[in-house]
Amino acid sequence: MSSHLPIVPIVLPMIAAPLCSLLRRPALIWPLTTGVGWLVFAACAALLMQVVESGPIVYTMANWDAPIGIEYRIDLLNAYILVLVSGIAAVVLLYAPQSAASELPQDRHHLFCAAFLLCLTGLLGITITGDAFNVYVFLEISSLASYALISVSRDPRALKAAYKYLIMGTIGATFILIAVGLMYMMTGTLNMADLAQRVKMVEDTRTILMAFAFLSIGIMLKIALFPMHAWLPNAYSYAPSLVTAFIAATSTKVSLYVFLRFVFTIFGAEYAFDTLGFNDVLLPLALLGIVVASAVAIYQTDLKRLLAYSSVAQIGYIVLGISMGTVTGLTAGLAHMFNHALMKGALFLAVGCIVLRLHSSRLEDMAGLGKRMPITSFAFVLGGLGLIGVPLTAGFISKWYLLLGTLELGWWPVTVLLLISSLLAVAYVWRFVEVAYFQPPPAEASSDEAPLSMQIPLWMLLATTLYFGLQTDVTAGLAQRAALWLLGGGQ
Amino acid sequence: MIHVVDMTLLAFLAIVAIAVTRMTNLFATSVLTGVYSLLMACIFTVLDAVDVAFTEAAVGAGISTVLFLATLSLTTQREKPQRSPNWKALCVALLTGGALVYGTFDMPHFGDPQAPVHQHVGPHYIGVSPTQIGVPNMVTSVLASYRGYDTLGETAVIFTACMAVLLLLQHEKRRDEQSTVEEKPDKEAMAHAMILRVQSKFFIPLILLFGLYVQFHGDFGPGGGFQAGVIFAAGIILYSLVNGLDKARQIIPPNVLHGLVAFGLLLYAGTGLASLFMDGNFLQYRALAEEATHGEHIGILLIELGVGITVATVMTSMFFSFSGRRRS
Amino acid sequence: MDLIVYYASWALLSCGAFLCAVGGLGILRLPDFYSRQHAAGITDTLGSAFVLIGLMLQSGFSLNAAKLVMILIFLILTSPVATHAIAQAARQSGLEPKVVAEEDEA
Amino acid sequence: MSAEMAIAVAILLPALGALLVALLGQSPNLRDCAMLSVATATFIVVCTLYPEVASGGRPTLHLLEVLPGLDLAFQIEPLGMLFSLVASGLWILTSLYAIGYMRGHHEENQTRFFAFFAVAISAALAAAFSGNMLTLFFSYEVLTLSTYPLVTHHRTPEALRAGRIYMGILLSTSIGLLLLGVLLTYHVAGTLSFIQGGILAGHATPLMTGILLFLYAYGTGKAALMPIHRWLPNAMVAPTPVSALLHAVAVVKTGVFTIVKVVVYIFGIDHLSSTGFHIYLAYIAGGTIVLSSLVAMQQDNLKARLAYSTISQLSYIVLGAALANAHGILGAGLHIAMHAFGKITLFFCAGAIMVALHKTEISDMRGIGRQMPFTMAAFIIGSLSIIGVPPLGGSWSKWYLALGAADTSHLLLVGVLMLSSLLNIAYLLPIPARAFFSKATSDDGHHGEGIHEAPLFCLIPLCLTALGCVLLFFFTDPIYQLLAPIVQP
Repeated sequence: MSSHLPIVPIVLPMIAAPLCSLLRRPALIWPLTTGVGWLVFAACAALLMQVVESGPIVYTMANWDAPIGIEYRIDLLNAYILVLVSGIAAVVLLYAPQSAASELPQDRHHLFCAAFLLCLTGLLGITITGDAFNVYVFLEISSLASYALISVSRDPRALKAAYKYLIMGTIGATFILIAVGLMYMMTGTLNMADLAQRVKMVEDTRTILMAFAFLSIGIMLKIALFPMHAWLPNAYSYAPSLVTAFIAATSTKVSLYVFLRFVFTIFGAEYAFDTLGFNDVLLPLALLGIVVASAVAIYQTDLKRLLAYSSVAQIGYIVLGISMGTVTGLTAGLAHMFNHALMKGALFLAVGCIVLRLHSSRLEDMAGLGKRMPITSFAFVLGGLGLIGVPLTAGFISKWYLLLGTLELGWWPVTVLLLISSLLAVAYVWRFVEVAYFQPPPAEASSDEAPLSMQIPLWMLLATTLYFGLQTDVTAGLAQRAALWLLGGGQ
Repeated sequence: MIHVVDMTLLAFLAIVAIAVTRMTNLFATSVLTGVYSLLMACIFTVLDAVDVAFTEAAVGAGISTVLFLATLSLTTQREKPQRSPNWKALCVALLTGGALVYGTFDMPHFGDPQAPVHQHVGPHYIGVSPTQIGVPNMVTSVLASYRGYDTLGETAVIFTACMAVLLLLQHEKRRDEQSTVEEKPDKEAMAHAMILRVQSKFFIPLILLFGLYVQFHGDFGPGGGFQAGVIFAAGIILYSLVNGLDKARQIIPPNVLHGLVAFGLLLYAGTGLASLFMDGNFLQYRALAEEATHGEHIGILLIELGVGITVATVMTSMFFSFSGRRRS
Repeated sequence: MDLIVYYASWALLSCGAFLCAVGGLGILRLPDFYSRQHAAGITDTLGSAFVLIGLMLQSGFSLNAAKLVMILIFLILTSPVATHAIAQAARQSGLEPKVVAEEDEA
Repeated sequence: MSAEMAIAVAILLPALGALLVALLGQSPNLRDCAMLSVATATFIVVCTLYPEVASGGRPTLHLLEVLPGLDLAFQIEPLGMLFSLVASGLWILTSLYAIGYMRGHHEENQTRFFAFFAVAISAALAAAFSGNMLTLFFSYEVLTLSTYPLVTHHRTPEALRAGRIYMGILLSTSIGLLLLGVLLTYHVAGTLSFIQGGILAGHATPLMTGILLFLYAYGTGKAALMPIHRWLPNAMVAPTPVSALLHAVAVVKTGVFTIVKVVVYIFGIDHLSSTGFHIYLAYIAGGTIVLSSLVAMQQDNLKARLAYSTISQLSYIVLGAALANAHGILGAGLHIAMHAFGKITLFFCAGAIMVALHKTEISDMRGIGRQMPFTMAAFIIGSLSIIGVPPLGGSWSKWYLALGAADTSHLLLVGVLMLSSLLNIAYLLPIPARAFFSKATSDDGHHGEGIHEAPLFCLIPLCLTALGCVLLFFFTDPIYQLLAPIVQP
């Protein structure tokens, strides 16, 4: 049976989702959902270990061999993302019941759970598959589910935000579909490994060029790379907290993975970077994103929004790492994907705890929070330090590689810009510290910490960010191996 | 000669598309999108993609339009007037279109037998599938077996859409149900429309029968779960349009409906798992029976049924949700 | 015989096409909703019927002809009902027939 | 206890102490006892390391690999040994003093205060023991973060403003410049380990070395070179034990220690002196010495004056490092210890005056010598040590610094040292002079005549540190012997 392990992360939540919609009773569905989340995480971790030990795993659907049928191809890169996504989901699910009870209407929990599981299915399905069209199918599942998850919030603005996300996301997905179609047109195959070989033969055609263009623009929309980030701040701000935590930590990361997968293993770094000079497009966008979004984040009055803009900036870091096209740069990008997911997840969970008690995520309502919710506030500050890239947090590790990468290439101005952006990060994290610790709490406020069931997942994520700040075999080590492998053409 | 048909259809398509963008009356726009879908279905038919044409006609021209109209009854019929033309959107659209056209320059000619599409996996499907799968309709064998996993994904997409709609709409509907203690006479139901009722009485069984035919004939001719599901849903929707939502709900209670929504997906995934327990890979129907093609038959039948149930019930419950809101 | 059938079918097709065109023109030119419905009715019934019969003659005694017969029956059953439903919906939503012109003449 | 264990224990003990303090927060007596015993234990553990280091051993502890090829590693060499002895030794006294001060002054949130205090010591020890630049950088940042709550202890708007400046300058310099320097070093040399003779020789061009030198000098905001010294006077709003910690024990010493350590073990004094850039740094340090001494003379607030004095004294150490010769480095190393004892004495005195008489301005301190004779006597000893008058410890370090300056043939630097000694006299000695020889002003006569010293907990530590200043003069040789190996080629 263990040879069928690869399908567990997809099929398990996919089956659990309809069951959730049938069971309806919160007392039943939350344990079910959470249990599934952890099982999936365990399966993904087992897969990663298997990949690390004995190389890529291939699983053919219905036993039809690759270009004829669909296959899973799990290598270091996607095993790494699988663990990330499922891990975040598992932790967020521990947190979810309490948070959902306060932020969602009672009678929709079963639908919410189903949507959550489907979103997870979609994200994992995108990551695990070795088939280009299959990526699109699962992209649709995850996108649809995330629109629903965002819009379910009690905040009426969430609907509009979800709608905007839906429009942008659909354009992005359609572009990806067009690209896949064009590639199929030119190669006659949808299997990624097969595509990688056959694209080489026709790569100087205009059709493939357009496929590349549609693909990259579609994915840029999905990863919210500046200036295509317009949907992100609203979506993150108005969604229920646990949804924000989950989506912020995983969804853009998976899109980034798709980006890496297509650019590096299908088109090949040589075509994308040397022939097309794609990094010349990515680099300025990444840098602009880093600086502008960080600066905008400083002026936000809503904590969720602040973090959302910070996410745009952090995505800039990741893309910057990718645009370097060197091992160090890619390592930085991959490590930052991982680390940022953990940090942002933790931060949004902390915000969720705050929202639970304050019913608001506006900064002005958080005066004296350091006194009222000392543990949560401290957790937020710790996460914020990670965003800044203070040593001993995971954020430092990725920033270290990023800076080292720029130095290796002799990109002095970029190095300086990155350091300046770190200072901008200090500024926006400081906004919270300022309000929470240096303003007196309102007179009627009592100290009221979030319940333990929310604190524990929050601290689990935080502990991992601190752990991965010291123990980098898993993040940086694996990222480096994956980077080497990607630059080697991914074969 | 065929080019004349192509050109005419495409020209109509373009005209309709432009009309859709120019129109400010949303009602007309909805109807025009239906026309657009119908034209698309025609084009698909010309391209010999009958299965797709089927779906497009049923979903695009049929149910989507009904859903659009149901939505319109919740909102206004007129678009908000826009002060200045949206140049940004125009630029994006032109750029995208230009890029697409530019991309076609190096594409193999339409219908070129030397095109990679016709050289790589295509011939394999055509050559081997009748013996390997044992199903005459190659579209079905690709859809249900070779790429059955994609279809599972698509079924999940439909299921997800249903969850999304319910998440958004169900709450209001319930409140509404609690507030209406006694059955109000249903104005919208055209209950007094005798002619309609008689006609629908005559047609609905036919539609449902046709749905079943499409469902189970998918192996041999155009059709299958998606098409059948939509046709089935169209029948139910027609019934509730004529006889009122409450009557329709009596016939298909929401609980049963939601149960079936979930059941369709579970049936599909369950078939996949069953083959796992019969020592095959996931979705390997060949393992379901002694003989490979027999197993494929069983598997395809089951998963098509799963797809059909999901599609039909999802469409129905979406319609119920929208119309349920309209009354509040 | 073949020739007769051939010409008959073309005649029917042309008739049908003409009626469809008239119907289209009527939809454009007639003054109000209900009268336009009237024009549309021509297209739906006689126009399409002529075309279908013409096509039947073209295809001879075959499965296709049977299908065309089915379509014809279907059309005859549905299009009046559809027209009826539309008109009734219009009536229900309060659209009054335009009768001013008649009064002017009278 | 093996040396490795001892290193780990020495770093972990204060951290555990912090936890213990936090847990025992309910009963102040128990808490303070725990803290004192942890402090003493830490000092003893650090002392056990001394014989091995003195005999030329280099105990090493590799914790874990933070980045591939970069460990979190500790290695004790003489400079770190000296710094750790000073830091852990003075921690005991500072704790004693802090207990007296905080209780005497009825401060709030004492538990938080002591806990972060202990964390800061832990970070300072980690910095002292660090075996590579990465570890040092980590400890440096932890120290910044852990002292922040101490600086803003009072939570007054003024304290918060100071905290903002403190954090702003220290974080931005360390992230903006120091991190860049570290990265560049790693990029150029391929390693960050502290190795006798430096790691840059043969890897970095002279220009690169020069750039790196300034990145390190200004990246280490804690060394308070002008013009990034502003955080230090601002941080004076903190309770006095914090000032003592900041200016004598942990924070600023970590800054200058970093610079000295970087010069010796990253640049290598031979490599650095061959580039010629070190002299520019030496002049900047010299300029800081003179300027801040001049500013110090203008200050009426005692703690502010001491703060500017600290800035000036820190630059002595930077100057010694920047001279990049044997005497300069030795002088710098010695001055870390000497200035620590001298300045902590002065701050203790300032705090004692505040606790006993509630006076902060120098102009109000006429005649207090009669009320607080022990305190003011200690103040005189501390001042003289800082000025560099024999037989007090400070004279030795100044002597070596002057020798070092003379070796470079930049006589202007010798002149700067002489001038600054004069300035030291001008801004330090008037205080005790006023205290002993002026009449008390009439308006605060309510204290009456007679002895009115601070609590014993305050008085004893300051007497001990004053005594330390004297003893250091006579027992300089062990320190000299300890440090000598680091400048041997």
